[in-house]
Amino acid sequence: MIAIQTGDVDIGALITAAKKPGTGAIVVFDGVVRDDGITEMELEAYEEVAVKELEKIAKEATRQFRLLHVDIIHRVGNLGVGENILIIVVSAGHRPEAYAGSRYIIEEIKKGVPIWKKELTRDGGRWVPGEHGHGGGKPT
Amino acid sequence: MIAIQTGDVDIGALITAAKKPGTGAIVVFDGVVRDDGITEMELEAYEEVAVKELEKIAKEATRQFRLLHVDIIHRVGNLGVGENILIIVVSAGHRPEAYAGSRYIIEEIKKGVPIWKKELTRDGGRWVPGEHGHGGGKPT
Amino acid sequence: MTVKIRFFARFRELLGTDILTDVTAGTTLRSLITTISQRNPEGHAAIFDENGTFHEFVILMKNGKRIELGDAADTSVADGDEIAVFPPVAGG
Amino acid sequence: MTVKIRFFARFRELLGTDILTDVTAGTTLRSLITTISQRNPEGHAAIFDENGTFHEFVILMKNGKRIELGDAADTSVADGDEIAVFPPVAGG
Repeated sequence: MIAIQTGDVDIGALITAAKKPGTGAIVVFDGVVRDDGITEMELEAYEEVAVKELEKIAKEATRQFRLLHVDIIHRVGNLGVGENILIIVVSAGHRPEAYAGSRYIIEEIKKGVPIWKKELTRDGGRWVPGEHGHGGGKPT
Repeated sequence: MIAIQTGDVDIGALITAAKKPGTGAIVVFDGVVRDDGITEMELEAYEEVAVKELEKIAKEATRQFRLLHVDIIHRVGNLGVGENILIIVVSAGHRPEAYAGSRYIIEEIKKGVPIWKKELTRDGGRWVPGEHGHGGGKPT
Repeated sequence: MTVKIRFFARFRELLGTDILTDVTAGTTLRSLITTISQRNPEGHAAIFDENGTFHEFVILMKNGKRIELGDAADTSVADGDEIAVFPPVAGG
Repeated sequence: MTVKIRFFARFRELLGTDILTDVTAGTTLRSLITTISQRNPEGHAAIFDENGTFHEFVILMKNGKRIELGDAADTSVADGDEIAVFPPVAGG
């Protein structure tokens, strides 16, 4: 499942569904809203393009790390402290591929998927600067 | 929660409980019984020592990677294909620490915690050889 | 002919989004964005420097495909095109 | 005086586990394990080579603390001790 959505997901159910034949290791990454003195996080995506980019990343990760299953769910909208922002579930035969595949996916998302975050505070808000100078379809 | 037990756990609930103040990233490792032509996996532990070793590993991982929360649940007994063997949940402020801490814990478990696995097949069974020549309390 | 311009994040806050605008044949991506962004000086300044050159961090897409900033003056827009203009991404 | 010997995994299958045995003062870890393992030649062969030396992969513990194989002949056991003997670990 590759999705950009406002709602949360049941990670336990995703893990169960990720147990494809041959699975020996599952790695889940869950990015959550950190309480950096903020009241809320506002997330925005160029949805059609972002979904296509996530699909491309999932496909490339599957190929490179021989993954057996990939889920990427990125949430948008307003999220409170502690809420899930991004959930990545990957399964593989063995743990090195599962860890490496999971890490590859998050790094590629940070680099090139058109999603933005704004930290809302009592005094206003601040758009989180990207970790990479560029981005949007093409890693630089 | 550090435990060696026969029963399964609710990973979703563990993730929720792992969201300690300051958490920005949670990484879950779930090792499952792979369908390598086996009917079941039989797991055995030197329980008192294994729990102490797991506690030591969790403590060292927390220190080294500034983790905010660690769960390690290793199951024993007879497990079918696809069942969870080992669940590691770690939370950290940022993803590099979460991934590195999770990976550190699984590698240390493989090295030195007195737990053994036997693959049961229709023709009998085979004790899984350790990945490390030695082990049991002291990584070599 | 009509094109749609989508701004995101800070650019959206300053300039709005999903802006449908009529353009004449031969309009370039660069002139289109310049014109639209001039509706709000702060929006224009967010995207262009004082010489009217794109800030190097700005990202452009036409119909979901990346267009290099240097090509924007040579890229024409056509009826039904969707143009996206946004700052560096920060998902995850 | 009584000690408890715990074998694990393949050693357990061959020799049993949680074996309570009476020992005389001065009994060493090595002689204790040799004696107990001789109850089953296959069990003995799993732990010792043909010269009666521990296979290098064998792991010994006394009361939860690792004892190096080379020290087993100089380590005496005392009443209430728990001795563990096992093959390389394979958890995870």
